Order: sequence, then structure tokens, then C-alpha cells
Amino acid sequence: MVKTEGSFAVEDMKNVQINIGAVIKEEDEWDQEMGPYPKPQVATLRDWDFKIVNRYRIFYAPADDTCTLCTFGPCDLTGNKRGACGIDQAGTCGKIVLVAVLMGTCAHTAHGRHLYHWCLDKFGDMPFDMGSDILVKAPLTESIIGIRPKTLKDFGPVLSYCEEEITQLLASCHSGQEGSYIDFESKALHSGMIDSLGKEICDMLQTVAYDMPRGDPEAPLVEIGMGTMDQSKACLIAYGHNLAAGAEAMFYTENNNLWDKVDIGGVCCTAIDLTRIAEGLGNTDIPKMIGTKAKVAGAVGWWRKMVRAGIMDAVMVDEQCVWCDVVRDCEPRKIPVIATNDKIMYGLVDRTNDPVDEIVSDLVEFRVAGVVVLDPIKAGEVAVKTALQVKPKRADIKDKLVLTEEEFKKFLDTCTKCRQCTYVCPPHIRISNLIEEAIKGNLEPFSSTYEVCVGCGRCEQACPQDIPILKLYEYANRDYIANQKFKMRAGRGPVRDTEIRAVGMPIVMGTIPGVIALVGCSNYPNGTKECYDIAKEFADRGYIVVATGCMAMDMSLYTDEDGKTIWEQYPGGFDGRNVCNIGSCVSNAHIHGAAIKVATIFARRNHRANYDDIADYILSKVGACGVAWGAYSQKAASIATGVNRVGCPVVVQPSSVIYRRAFLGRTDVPEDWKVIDARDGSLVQIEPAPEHMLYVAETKEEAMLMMAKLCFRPSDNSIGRMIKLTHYCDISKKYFGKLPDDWPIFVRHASELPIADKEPMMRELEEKHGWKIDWKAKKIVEGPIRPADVSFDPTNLPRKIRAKKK
Amino acid sequence: MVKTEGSFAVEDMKNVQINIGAVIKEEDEWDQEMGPYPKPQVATLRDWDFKIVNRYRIFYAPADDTCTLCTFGPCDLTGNKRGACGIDQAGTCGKIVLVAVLMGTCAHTAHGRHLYHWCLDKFGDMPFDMGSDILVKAPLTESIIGIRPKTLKDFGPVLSYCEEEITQLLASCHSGQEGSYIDFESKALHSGMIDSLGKEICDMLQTVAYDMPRGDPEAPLVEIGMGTMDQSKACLIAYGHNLAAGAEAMFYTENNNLWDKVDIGGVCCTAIDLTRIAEGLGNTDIPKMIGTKAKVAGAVGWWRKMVRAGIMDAVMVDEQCVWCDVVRDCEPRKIPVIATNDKIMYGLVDRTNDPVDEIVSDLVEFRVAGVVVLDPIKAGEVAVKTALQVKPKRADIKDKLVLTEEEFKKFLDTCTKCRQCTYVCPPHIRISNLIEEAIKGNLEPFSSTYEVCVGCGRCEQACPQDIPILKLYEYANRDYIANQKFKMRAGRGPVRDTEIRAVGMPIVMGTIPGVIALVGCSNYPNGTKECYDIAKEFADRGYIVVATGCMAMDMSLYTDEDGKTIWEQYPGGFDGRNVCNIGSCVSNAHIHGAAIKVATIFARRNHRANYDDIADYILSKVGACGVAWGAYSQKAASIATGVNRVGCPVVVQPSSVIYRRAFLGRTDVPEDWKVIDARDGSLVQIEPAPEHMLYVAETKEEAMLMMAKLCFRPSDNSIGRMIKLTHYCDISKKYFGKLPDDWPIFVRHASELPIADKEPMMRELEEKHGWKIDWKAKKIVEGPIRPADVSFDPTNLPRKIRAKKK
Amino acid sequence: MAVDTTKNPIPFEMAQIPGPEMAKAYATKVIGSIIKKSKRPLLVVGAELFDDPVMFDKVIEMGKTGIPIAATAHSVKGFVERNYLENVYQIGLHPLTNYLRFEDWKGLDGQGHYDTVIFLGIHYKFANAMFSALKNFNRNVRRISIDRYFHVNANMTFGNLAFSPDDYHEAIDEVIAILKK
Amino acid sequence: MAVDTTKNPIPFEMAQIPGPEMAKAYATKVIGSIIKKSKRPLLVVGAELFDDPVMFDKVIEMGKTGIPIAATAHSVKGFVERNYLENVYQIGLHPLTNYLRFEDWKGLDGQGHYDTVIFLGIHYKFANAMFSALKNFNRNVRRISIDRYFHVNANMTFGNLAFSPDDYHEAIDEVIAILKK
Ligand code: SF4
Ligand code: SF4
Ligand code: SF4
Ligand code: SF4
Ligand code: SF4
Ligand code: SF4
Ligand code: SF4
Ligand code: SF4
Repeated sequence: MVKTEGSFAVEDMKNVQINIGAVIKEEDEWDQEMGPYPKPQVATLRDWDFKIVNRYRIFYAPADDTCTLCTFGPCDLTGNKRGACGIDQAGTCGKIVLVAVLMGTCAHTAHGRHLYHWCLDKFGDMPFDMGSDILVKAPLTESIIGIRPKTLKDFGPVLSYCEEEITQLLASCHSGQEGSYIDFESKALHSGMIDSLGKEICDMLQTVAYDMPRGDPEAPLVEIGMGTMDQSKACLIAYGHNLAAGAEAMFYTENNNLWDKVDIGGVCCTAIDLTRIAEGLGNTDIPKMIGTKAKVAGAVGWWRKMVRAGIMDAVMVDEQCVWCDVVRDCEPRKIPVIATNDKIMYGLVDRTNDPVDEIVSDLVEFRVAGVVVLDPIKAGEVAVKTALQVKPKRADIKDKLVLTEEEFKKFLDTCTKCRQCTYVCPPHIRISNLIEEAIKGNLEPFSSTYEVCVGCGRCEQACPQDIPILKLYEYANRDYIANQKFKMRAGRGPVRDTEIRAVGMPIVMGTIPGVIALVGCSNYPNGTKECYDIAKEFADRGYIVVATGCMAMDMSLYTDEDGKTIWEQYPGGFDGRNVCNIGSCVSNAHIHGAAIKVATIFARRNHRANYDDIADYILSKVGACGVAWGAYSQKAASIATGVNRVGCPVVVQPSSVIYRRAFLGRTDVPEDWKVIDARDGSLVQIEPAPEHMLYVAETKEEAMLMMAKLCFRPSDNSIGRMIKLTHYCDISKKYFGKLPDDWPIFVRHASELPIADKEPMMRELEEKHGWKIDWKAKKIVEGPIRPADVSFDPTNLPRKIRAKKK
Repeated sequence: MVKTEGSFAVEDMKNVQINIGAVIKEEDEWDQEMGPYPKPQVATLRDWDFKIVNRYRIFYAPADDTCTLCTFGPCDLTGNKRGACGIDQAGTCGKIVLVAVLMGTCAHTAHGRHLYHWCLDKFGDMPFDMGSDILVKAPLTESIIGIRPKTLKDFGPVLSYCEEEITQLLASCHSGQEGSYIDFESKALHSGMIDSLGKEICDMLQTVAYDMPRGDPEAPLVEIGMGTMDQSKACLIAYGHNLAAGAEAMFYTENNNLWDKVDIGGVCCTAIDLTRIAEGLGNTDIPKMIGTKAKVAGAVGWWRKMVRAGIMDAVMVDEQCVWCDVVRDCEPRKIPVIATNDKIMYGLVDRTNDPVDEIVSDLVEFRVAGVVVLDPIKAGEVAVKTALQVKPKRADIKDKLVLTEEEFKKFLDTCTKCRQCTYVCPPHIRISNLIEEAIKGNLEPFSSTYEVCVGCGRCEQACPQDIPILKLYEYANRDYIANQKFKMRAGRGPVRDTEIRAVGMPIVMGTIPGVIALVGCSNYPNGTKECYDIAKEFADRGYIVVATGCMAMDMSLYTDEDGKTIWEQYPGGFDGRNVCNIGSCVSNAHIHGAAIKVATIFARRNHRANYDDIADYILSKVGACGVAWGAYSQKAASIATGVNRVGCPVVVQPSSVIYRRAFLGRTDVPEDWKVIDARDGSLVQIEPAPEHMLYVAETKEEAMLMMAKLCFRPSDNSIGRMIKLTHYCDISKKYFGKLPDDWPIFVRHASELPIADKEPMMRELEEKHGWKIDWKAKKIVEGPIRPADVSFDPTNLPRKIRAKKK
Repeated sequence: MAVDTTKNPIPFEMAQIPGPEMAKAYATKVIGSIIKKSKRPLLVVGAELFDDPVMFDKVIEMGKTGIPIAATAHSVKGFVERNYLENVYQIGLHPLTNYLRFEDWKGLDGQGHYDTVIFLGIHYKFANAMFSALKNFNRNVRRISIDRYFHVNANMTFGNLAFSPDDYHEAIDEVIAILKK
Repeated sequence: MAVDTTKNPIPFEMAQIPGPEMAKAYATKVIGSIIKKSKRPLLVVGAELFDDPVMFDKVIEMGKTGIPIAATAHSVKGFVERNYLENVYQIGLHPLTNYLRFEDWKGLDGQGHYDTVIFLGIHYKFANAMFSALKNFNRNVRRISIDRYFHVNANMTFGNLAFSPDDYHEAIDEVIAILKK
């Protein structure tokens, strides 16, 4: 029996009503004692944070030298000066970091809260059933809160915990509160952890309520790309991150047999989540596999390209990564907008309580550019009806959206090469050069930079000649747009316990060289293709590759020689040489979850309310590295920070510098690289593994080399280390033309040298680094930082010491 | 019987435990039905917000033209351009406003949450007893949530509501969420309301738990000023807003009979709250009137002046308005710092779990500059012991803190008049001119600008000659510092229902010309004296004057010819010609409370879960105006925004422009000034009353004139309007030398003209404005916007219409 | 010789660095003739005139050349005392700027909007912010400062003359001379 | 005649306006001689050299005058291909800047800290941010850009030459000439 609510009268207690808040089944299923830190508060895990930041020094690159946060300002903080409130530049950077991380954390947590209310409203409470292959069902909730939710309602108090912590944390950003950048970063790490918890709640709620895959490596392939939206049907786009209203549009379409007239596609994470619906255990009333009828129109980076190409007849927006000028872009193209969530209302009139047909009529007659409808069911019906009815009325405008050849040429001719456009273009595209080439008849530069362009529209605002630069792009790429049709694996959800049992040992020993997680947004330095390249590089090398969100979508847009997408090239399991689409951004929590499960399922660590212990395990033993190669949003900042708190490093793209902070190790300070051997409490000097926690790479090549390096862990056994070192050296040779300079510091034993280059490398150790080699035995006699030691048990937590050192 | 919790077994339900979440007494004490909007969410009261912002146009003065919030940035938004995410300059301003207001809201709410946990820990649950004169005990909780808390624990779910809303609101600030500045402002208004609720929770919790005055007009006079800290004792300062640890220091001192050896003073709101302890109903174990033993060392603006003068031997910091460089200022002066709240930890080591004497020893031996002790009881003991033991060890340094005459002169001579100091000084003090005069032997400029200087220290950082400018100030004002000793009335807490019954009618009719609320911080344009001047001006004119926070403290520093402070000049009731100190910043909630009570007690409006109705009443009928003349903090921003949402205008000082947004009316657009007559639903053209919602005044004189004007309400009866107009005209004549140009628009009937000037003003109406006058009857025949009408019932809410217009 | 009003072209509050579009400092003759050429100028003065009362007389001289004066804060008192109220409108700087940003406003005299505003004698931060409001939200109004501060959000401004009262007076006199021409 | 490297002294990303302290654009001979006079200069190059491979040769020429080279991103490949690894250190720009901000760092060669860093061929935003880190947190390292961008957070920089490859090459050649003197 699970939690339930009710009320009953008690004799002799007149005027009293007993509300049963919770009937909780006795905790007889969980053999773990409550751990030391259930519901950790702001200061509870501070010791752990200090361990991280003492080794991975907090590095700031301020984006502003002044502060304008209170009426004493603006204060000039250049050179780490202090403002009137006494804060210095570092403290201010820390504060801005915390605010950004909190924005991301709130985005996820508030999403979870909305889903919580909505799912309970729509479906009522439901058992928290993750299927038979997943017994550690909510690893973050269990590690942080110390409870095992039995039904969806049990996530309520978990959300309240998140909201309480968020409020405490934002309070400390008030001018005249926290003054130390180190404490701001500890608070940011706390927020990052809350962020991961918020995401877990989100994805667990929707997975159960909407019956999504429970870690299905064979989740179906779905359609992705702008070209998949069937222009002969009424096309409806659901744009954002919260599937509630988009799903209702799908149910309405299904229930009214309208799939032959309506095409529903998603943009951004709503896209991923719509395609996951009812592909799970089949334990709901939702039509089985309905998710496969939805299409992924594209990641957020493609939004302006598709709206300006006019491929949709109506748009529903929900929340999160949704550009602020949706109405402004849609209105002139006669695309009605339905805002379905109170986080984004665009100043539109709230029509939630009006009759559907009145709303539809106002939209279809273009009396209003958009409406707010906060009831998902009504919003879904309004959206489908609007798309159907407006489609014929849009026929004329649709033709006018793309330029004619004549118009195209006319615009090209007006360019004065003033370069104002380039000075504002985020990826610095030399637009006037493209125009110059186009005038010569060469459209290739317009094509090859199409995926580099993030569609921001800043160039158009800056152009003194009013050249509609995005329209030039559209014209030059009109064929590509129509044919952008690929396959993506639907988000599979969590990693199964069974998978962990299979890969736990190889990960910890290093024989699977690492887990590479590609997460985050579409602001790639050199275009979407780079995420395909990175994923493929590591999958081919036998790493476990997982992806979520926009990177999962964008890597779907490329094929190999056989025309196969990455999902068709590799199986979708959590295993080496696999690529799995975990799901939307909130599914990132399952990547934490997988790491936690390595600790708890494979290594049998108690994880209950024992977050720092688990994080310490991951930092020391789980060779994993995240990459957010196109990170744009504050959610990306909170995600990365949460990943860091759980002990896992992250590599990001160069524009990420605007988030100001990195965590970088110093290999020249040996004291930073001492860990405790849990066997006897002795302090052991280790190689810098992992060397950094949050690292900006300038190029994809640098990113890949660093990721390979950041998969090193002190726990690697010698075969594992050899495998990792082989890939590290190999990537370096491939892209850098030489061995990395620092390869020797990772060598503890001759058997750890890459097989192919063993001899020359040993020679280099001897000649260049002065190591002593026993050439007969092919053994290293002297040189390494420490010897290889299979039973070494590295930890950073004194409480993990099993026996005191004698 | 009140709420209780427990658990019991139920037969035949093995392994089941029933937790009784709440046993709620049937709501038989509250005769009001549940109103329309219990626990309003982000969009619930949006219609009300739109009413406000459609009349009081959202006005932005950006402090930055670029945005650096995400990796697409920086974006240039100059001229309302859009960034890559599609947001324009106005939207970005709205977002920054919302973030600032949320920071303030969180500061208050998180403070409330901390007190909630702490009070329940320390005192257990307690009945929510506000004494017999206060029956509407929690007006904001009742209006917003729709419940009447019976015990302190009942505030728990109210806090959870606040935290849920905060999370939703901050989520909408994520890049790519809300895009419309209007909706950002509606969200900011929502946050402002939550802020007011958070403050109410805070003050109710501490009032009950620490037995503070329940609206006592004769709350005791307490000592205020730097000079009150007895330098023959060990001086301990509690700095911040949360009394928990400071109170424990007092209890420890009391229990150990140490008052003859220890002096405890507060800075900022902790000061006010410490002096309120146990002056209430006497229903706790806390020693009666212990609060009067604490001293108010000063408002936050005096902090650096006192620390640099070295008047304390130890400092406890808690939370909120606490300068970030406390440790840096204290360390060289050998003043140990104890951080007692996790919102401010300054990177210090957390010693919460160490023995008291070990901590004290480390502090007293200066082995560490400060510690974190998060247990208030332990922190209190550590602080008192540290102050006592460190005092003798500080004797030598204390002597060295103030300059000698020789040193003073030497520094004067090194000034090169480079003016770098002035270019960074927030109040633009011409420091080199002061130095020039001082060289001539004239220290007057250093004295007269001492209260203008906000003690920020920016000048010292900028000075290329390293002149310790604050030390020069100290030297020149050393006598003043030693003699800064005044009296302040302890914060009285809420307004009593009985007081409301007496003044409700005069306020609504206008015969009490208005309620003037002086709230907020110490960043005054021309020094602290201006808040005394403003308070006195209005008290003398018969307005109800209420004050809280730093303004209440700072206005205590001046006396009249008889040497009486403002508190000694006027009684402390909520009545005309009274000045009452409501309490600390969180006590601001009682000012909302008083306005709500006018609506519910005097006018018998149902306030239960009926916030917009009450706000509409206040906007239309309660002539009140807030002034935050030294506002610095984000809390000031949230406070003002909350006051605006409840329908009350606010005037602020010029530096407040950095918060970017104002709400300003347009008197040239008649359509903006139409309200519904609730009697029949007709639309009535009204005079612009109140004309603005959030207004920046350049000078104190302008502020006072505007405040008098902003007390006009459409509901004023003719005598009331005459009284208000008289003061408006009189202030103008006094400070502007002439009548205000717009006085005629407020005249509806000849009896509304100021008695003394009635004839010439009537003549002006006829001659200059073309009104028709019946000179025989001394009546106005034609001219006014509308006639006077005592039974006019103005409202902005269609649902208030009693009978449809025929 | 004319005063060099282009010296010290850095914001009087040095940390006021709003973005890519920032003011330049101009010579009195340039500023003077731009004001003179304006079709609908408005001289906006504030309470700092009381700190240097001779400025009231200079402002009145300007007013006498036909430029209407908006007297913000309680500065109107200075005009009352000097018995000059011709063309002087009492209004707060905040509502004035609010009106200025709306295209449909009809001016203090009901005769239409202004094409140029000239600030002088106004609290630095407040003036700076109001210039910012116009710079961002109504670019049809030209923003000129003839105050003693370098105003970064104006279109045209003097450099910092805050510590050179004589130069400043001379600069204002030069502007007046041009207006009178 | 020398190329005018002081033209277009506005941030290449025009919205990069950090605060009151911003770079000035200097002529090649000024920059060249400051580099030459530095006791411990470090030339930091990035992957944009691949976009204009002749730059590798020019950088190698500079390296040959004795200035050590930090090859960030995968730029070391260009040196490998040209068989020049003398004085070339492979390191990421991020960890390099991190080391640079610590006073106790001993340099890439262990011989001590640097007094001057010279950036070239580096992703604009990344270079800009790393200059900012040094500007704010280690002001003992002089920040010089000889990239084709105006770098607002440097102490000394060229104006924007991003669209004038010939001028840019010439400017670099002029710097090389000075270094060789
Ligand atoms: S928060 Fe501090 S640094 Fe920022 S403007 Fe205010 S006083 Fe200056
Ligand atoms: S829309 Fe594309 S080309 Fe234009 S500025 Fe943005 S990224 Fe550059
Ligand atoms: S801004 Fe316009 S005119 Fe100038 S280079 Fe770019 S496209 Fe050509
Ligand atoms: S990957 Fe980035 S853009 Fe995409 S949904 Fe997640 S946060 Fe938004
Ligand atoms: S949030 Fe928008 S305006 Fe700000 S930097 Fe990002 S894209 Fe630009
Ligand atoms: S400490 Fe005083 S004088 Fe110095 S800059 Fe601050 S306010 Fe001005
Ligand atoms: S900065 Fe120092 S030297 Fe310069 S004027 Fe001010 S006090 Fe004198
Ligand atoms: S008035 Fe201002 S400074 Fe004083 S306690 Fe309140 S918010 Fe802080």
C-alpha cells in the first residue's frame, strides 16, 4: 500500500477534522540506515565544497568591471577593488555566478513544481514505478533527501526542500550579505546540487505520468529536422521545455483523428519529451507509442530559421529556452502564438477562462497576435484548431516568406561592406564576405556558415542598409531546409541497474576509458557539426557516450557515408561504443544518477543522505567527463555546477567565459594533489586526476584532448590507465601532431604505457625525464609520482578511513 | 484546541504508520467566506497589476546598455535593441528589476524561514497571541493566503507558499523565458507582495517568540548612538537583521550577571529588534524588559565609522545589510568576528561543533580573525566571552586607532588635489576642498559632511596618495563620536485595531491628511538629518507619521531646541501629530497591515484571500505615501514594490534611479484617470489621485511636496480635500515660494480651497483657468473635473459594482 | 580665448560606463549653435543652482533668449525670488522625462514636443539616468548637458568642470553669447 | 610607411565595454619596443593561426628572436608541421591564464613568472576574458594584443584590422622587425 490522503471524524472531538497528511508504509524495504546529511542546508556540505575549490582553484574572468546592483553604485571594481558595500571584484563575480546558477536551478525546479501540480491534477497520484530493471529509482532524491519516493506525491516535500534552499541562497546575494567569493561558490555548488535534484523530480514525474521509456536502450527512432514538418498539413509547433500543453495537443489530435491533417513538432526540449510519450511500460491510458507521431522540428538554435521560413501555422510556447521575440517574429508571418505557462506571457491577454472557439476565432482572424491559455487541455485544443483553421489563410503570406532570386540579388547589391553586422555577430561571421561571394554567384559560404549562424538577428538590427540577412541565409539554404530530415533516438530515460552492474567495474578500473556526456545548448563555436564529431570520436574509441537536450538533437543532423545518423551507427545502451540519448535537459539528472549508481550498486556504498561520500567516490573513481559545447543558458551553468559538486569535471565552449568562473587545478602545486588512502588514513601524493573541474576549451580538438585527460582517475588499474593513456596520446597525435607534454605524470607502471609506443615512450622517460628504467625487465624502477597499486582506496573524506595509520 | 501533530497505529494495517499532518480546528471563528484568490500564483493577480501599470506607466532608466547574462552576449541593447535571445532593453530592465526585487524578497523570506526553524527549536510551538487589542492579527497572511494562523507553526505553509512563488518567479528570469517588460513588472509586483508577506511572518514570529511590544504606543525609549557604547565595558556589537544570536548574547549576559562588564549594542535592524525583546505581554520566560539593556549603536550607514573608531571589542554578524568587508575592517583593529548565519560566512572556518572555550581562545589570541558559529546559543556565549577576554588585549591598539593631530596634519599635506576621491564618492563630497579648509585650521567642512559621508571607503581606495580619508573624518569628529547619545522609541510593532477604529474614517475622508511612512536605508542625498526634517514637517502638520529601520534610527540623532529627540517631541500612537517607530525593516509589514485594517476593520471589506479588492480600496481611499529617502538595498526595492502592489505610492531618493524602474502617471491623458463608481458601474473621470506610484525626487523639498500630493485620494470628502490641499499648497509656498501649478485640478468644490487663501485662489480659478464662479454664493459653477460627491465609491474592479448602471 | 570645455571627457562618476554609445565633449560654440538651431529646445534646470546662485541669473538670461525653462526639484524658488517666471514651468525631473519619452506628448505649453533638452544644475546621478532613459527610449530628443559634469549618456556635453567654477561660468557665458547672437 | 594600427580603436565585439579602464590602440613601433624591452615576455598563440597559416611562420620568426611561445588549443600542430618546437609550450589558454594570475608560479620553463604576455591568433571572446582575468587579478603582468582585433581588456592593442589582412600582416612584420633589431 502506498501513500494516500483522506480525512475522517474522531469521536468526542467536535469541530475537529483530521487531515491525514501522509500514510507512510514502514521503511522496511530499504536496508540502508539514514545517512549523515538528509536535506543538507546551505552550510552542511560546505566542507566538501571547500575540498573541491581548494584543489580546483576558483578562477574568474569578469565580464563587467563595474557593479550596478545597488544605489551606492556604480562601483568600479577593476583590479579587485571593493565597492561601497565592501565586496570586491572576486566576490561580485561569485555573486553573479550564484545568481546565474540559481536562475538555472529555478528554471528546472519551477518546471518540476508545475509538472507536479499538473500531473496530480490530470492523472491523480500514481505509484512511482520505474519498471523491474530499475530499483535505485531516484538516486539524487535518495542521496540528498534520504527518502525513497513511493508515489508521485512523495516528490512534493522534495520540491519544498529545493524551494527553501533556493530562497536561502538568493537571499545571500542581497547587497551586504555574503562577502566571500569562496562561500559564494560553495553556495553555487549547493544550488547546482539542488538543480540536479529539481531535474530528477521533473523527469521522474513526467516519465511516470506520461509513461516514457524507463531506460530503454532501444527507444524508437523518431523524425527530426525542419524538413520533417509536412507542409501539406497544418503544422503546429510546441516550443519550450514543458510538455504539458503540447501533449494535450497530441491527445486532442489523436482523439479527434486529426493526424492526417495536423503535424505536431517540437522545438527545444519539449520536442524531445513529446517524442517520449507512452513508449514505456504501457501502464497508462495514453495511446501506446503516440510519442512517435510527434516530430522534433529542431533544437533551439534552429528556431529563428524555422519561424522565418514560416514552416509552421501556429506556435505554442511553454517555458525556459524560448526566445523573447516569438510574437514579434510570428505576427508578421501570421503565425498565431499560444502562451501556455505563466513564466512566459509576453504581455498577451490571459484567455484561460474564455470559450475555446472565441479564442480560436480571435487568433484565426488575426485580431490578436497571441493569447495566454494556462489550462494545458484548453491550450492544446485551441492550438490544434487554430493551426487547422489558419493554415488556408496563411497560404498567400507563406509564399512571400522566402525571397525571390531577384529580391535576393537586390539586397546583395545594397551591402556597403560596413561590417557593422560582423561586429555584433556572436560567431563573428564575416557576412559582407559571404555577400561578396554571393554576388559572384557562389552561395557556398552562405551554406557552410548556415549552421554556424545562431539565428540571433543581431546583424539585421545593426545593418544600416536594412538588409534582411537571415532571409539571405534562408534563400541560399532553401533546399537544405526542405530536406532537413533525419532520425533521432527518443530519449531513453535513466540508466538501468543492470547496465550499471555490467559496466561498473570496467568504469572504475578504467577498462572502459570513460563516460562522455554531451549536454547543453546550441551555441557551438563552429556550428552544430562539432557535437556529432565529438560524439563519434569517443564512441569509436569505446567510451560510453550519453547525450541530452540540444546536443542530442543537433548531433542527429549528420550522417556517415552510408547515410546513417549517429543513432543508427551505434546501439543505445549505457556501454562502451554505444551512444545513448538520455532525454531532454531534465534527463541530465540520470547522468548523475548513473554515477551515483556506480557507487551504490557496483561499489555498495550507502548513498542514503550521504551525498558527499558519493561525490567523493565519483571524484576519485568514476572516470566521467561532461561537455557542454554549445552552452548558452543559466541552466547550462547550473547543470555544470551540479555535475561539479557530484565530483565530475566539465569542459565547455569559449563563449562560456561570460559565466565568469572556472575551477582549474594547478599541477605545479604538489600539495593540491594529496588524497587519503582509506585503508589506513595515510596521505598519498597522486597524479592530477582529474586535473580540472570546469574548463573552457578553445577548439573542439582541445576539448576532446582535455576530455580524454579528465577521464583519468586515481583508481584506474594498470590496464585501465593504459587504455586511457592510449586514447589521450592518440587524440593528441591525431589533432595536435605530437604526444601531449604531460603524459609521463600519468604513468605509474610500465604496463600503463600504450602498447604500440611502449618502447619509444620508455626511452623518453629515461632520456628526457630522468626516470630509471630496468630495460631487461622492461620495468620502471624510479620516476613515477606513485607506484601502481590496485588496492589503493583514494578518498578525500577523513570519515572514510577504515583503520588509523599505525 | 489548536493544530497538533502526532501518529498512531491503526488496527489491521500492519506496517502502516499514520502521520497526522494537521488537526485543524474547524473555521468557526472567522465569519468571512474564503475569498476568490487564496495563495495567488504568478498569473492570478495579473489583472490587478495591469490596472496599476496601465495608469502608472512603467518608466525605465537603464543603468547598463549591454547585457552579459548569457553566452550569446554581451548584447548591445542601446535604443531598445534586442539581444540574441530576442529580449529588448525594456525587457532586460524588467528582468533586472525582477531579480532585484526577488533578492529583497528572499532576504526577508529566508530570514523568516530561519526564525521559523529557530523559534520552534528554542521555544517550541507557541500560540499566536497578539494581545487583546489586535484581533486582525496577520492581515497580509489573511489577505493573501486566506488563513488565520493560530500558532507559530501555522506560518510554515505560508513560508512554503512564498518559497514556491519565489522559485517560479526567478525561473522566469532565465534567458529565454519571459519576454515582456510588462509581465516582468507584474511578476515584480507579485514578488513585492510575497516580500510583504515574508516580512509579516518574520515579525510575527519574533514578536511572539521574543515577546515584543504588540503595538505599544508607549514602547520604552532606548539608547541610540555610537557614544552610548560604554568604553569602560567590553563592547559587543550584533550587526545585521536577525536577532537570534544577539539575543542569546543578551541572555547569556543576563544569566551570568555580566551587565556591569558587558555592553551590547546593535547595528542595523538587529539593533532595533534587540531593544524590543520582552517588552510585550510578559508571556514568556525571557527577563521582562531585557531589551532596554541593549543599545542601538546605529544604522548601517554608521558601521564603518564605528568600526574604524574601534568602539567595539567583538562583532557578531548575522544576515542581510552587513558590509562585506567586516573581517577586513575588524582584523587590523583586533576585533574578533563571529559569523552566526549561513548567509554570511566570509570564508571563515565553521566552528559550530567545537567547544566554546577553544573557539574563544583562538579568537582572543588572534589566531583567527573570525569564526562561523551557526548555533545561536553557542555564538552568544562565544561572543560575550570573547569580548570580555579580548578587551584588555585591545587596549594598546585602541589608542592608536584615532590619528594624532600631527598625523592628521601630515596627511592633509600630502593631498595633491587630484580629485580621484570625488570621482568615486557616492555623495560626491569634494574631499580636497575639505582638506584645503582643514589646512587653514577650519574643520567645519569635515564636520558638516560627516553625516553626508556614507563611510563607503571608495575614496581611500582611489587616492593615489593613500590618504586614510575616513580617519581624517574620525579625527575631525572625535568629540561628536564620543557624544553621539540619543533616545529612540523601541519598535512598537503592529497598529492596534482600536487605533484603526479611531483613525479609519478621518483617513478615508481625508481629515487626517495622510499617513507618511518613512522606511529604508541610510543612503540619504544630503545626510541623515533629512529624515528628521521630513518626519517633523509632516508630524507638525497633523499627518500620521510612521517609521521603521534605518530611517527610524537616523531620525533619532537630532533634537529640537529643548534637546528633545523626535520621539520625545511626539507621542507614539498611530494618529495625527504622532510619530511611531513601528520597528525594524520586517515590521514594515505592519504598515501594509494598517492599510489593510482600514479596509477591513473600518470599511468592513472582506479581506480574506481577497488581496486585489483590498489593494483597490487602498489605492482609491487610503491617503498614504511611503518615502524611502536613503534606500540602498534590494530589500528597499522589494519593499517599495510590495507597497505599490497594495495600492500605495512611494517616493525615493535620486540614487534609487539605479533600480531602473519607476511608475509614473500622465496627467495629460484623461483616459488614464477613469475609475468605476461602484454604486452603478459608471465610469468617472477623476483627478490624478494619486498621480504616481513610484517617484524619484531630486531634493527633500520636492519629496515633501510630492508626498503631500500623493496623499490625495478620490474618496476625500470636501473637508479632507481642503485640509490636504492646504498642506500641499503650504509646503509649496514654504519651499518653492509659490503655489504649485496644478492645484486647481484637485478642486471639486469651493469648500475645498484652503481657508486662508480662498478668495485669491477662486479669483485665479476664474481668471487664469476660466472657471465659472458664482461670487455671491461663493460657489464654483463650472470648471472642476468632477463635482464633489460624498457617496462616490471609486473602484478599479468591475466585480465591485453593486448594481449595474441603468 | 574660449574655455576648453572638451577637457576631462570622463564621466564625473568614473564608474558610469553604460555601453558602446557614449557622449563626446564639445566646445561651447558647437553646443551653443546646436541649441540655437533647435526648433523646440527645453532648458531643464535643477536644485544645484542653489549651490551657485549666480547660475539662476545666467539661466534667466538664457530664458530671455526665448528658451522655455523647466524648473525641476524646488529650483523654481530661485526664479520666484528673482521674479522671473516668464516661460518657467515647475515640474519634477522624473515626470518631465516620462513625458519626454512619449511621442504623443504636447509639451509643457501644449505647443508640441521638444527636439532638444538641455540639462543644467541637476543632481548628477539623476540627470545621468534621465539621459539614459531618453537615449534608450526616445532617440528623437537630442540630449545636451551644459552642466559642470561630463555626462556620458548625453549626445553632447562639456567635460568635467566641477572643480573649475570660473571656467564653468565663462563657458556658460559663451553659450549665452551665442544664443543671444 | 608604417601601417596605422591605431585606427578603429573600438572593441571587435562592439558590446564589450567592461568599465572605466579600457585599452588604447598603439602603433607597431610602440608595441614592438615594449615587447622588446620586456624582461620575461610570453607569446601566446591560438588556433586562429590555422585560418591564416602564414601567421605560423611569422610567429616562428618571433620565437626565433628568443620569445617563448605558448601554443594554446591545438595550435601546436602548426609548429609541429613546421618542425619548430624550440621554445614552444603546448598548454590550454585557460590553465595558462590561471597560472599567470598566481604570483608564485614559476613559468612554463620553471625559470620564473612573466612580465608581459602577448596574445595573437586566439578566439576573440576567450582572449578578451583572459585579459580581463589578468586585468582584475594580476596587474603585474602587462597585457599586449597583437591580434587583428581591438582588445579592450589589454593594456596595449592594435585597432581592428580584422578586415585588412594585408595591413595586419604588415603590422606584424613591423613588430618582428623591431624585435629583430
Ligand atoms: S552592491 Fe556593492 S559593489 Fe554593487 S553597486 Fe552596490 S555597493 Fe557597489
Ligand atoms: S543572425 Fe546569424 S549572421 Fe546574424 S548576427 Fe546572428 S549569428 Fe551572426
Ligand atoms: S551591416 Fe549591412 S551593409 Fe554593412 S556589411 Fe553588414 S550586411 Fe553589409
Ligand atoms: S540544451 Fe540549452 S537550449 Fe537546449 S533545452 Fe537545454 S538549456 Fe535549453
Ligand atoms: S540574455 Fe539575451 S540580451 Fe542578455 S546576453 Fe544573453 S542573448 Fe544577449
Ligand atoms: S567614505 Fe565618505 S568621503 Fe569617502 S567616498 Fe565614501 S562617502 Fe565619499
Ligand atoms: S584622491 Fe587623495 S590626493 Fe587626490 S584629491 Fe583626493 S585626497 Fe587628495
Ligand atoms: S533600512 Fe535598508 S539598510 Fe536598514 S536594515 Fe532595512 S534594508 Fe537594511
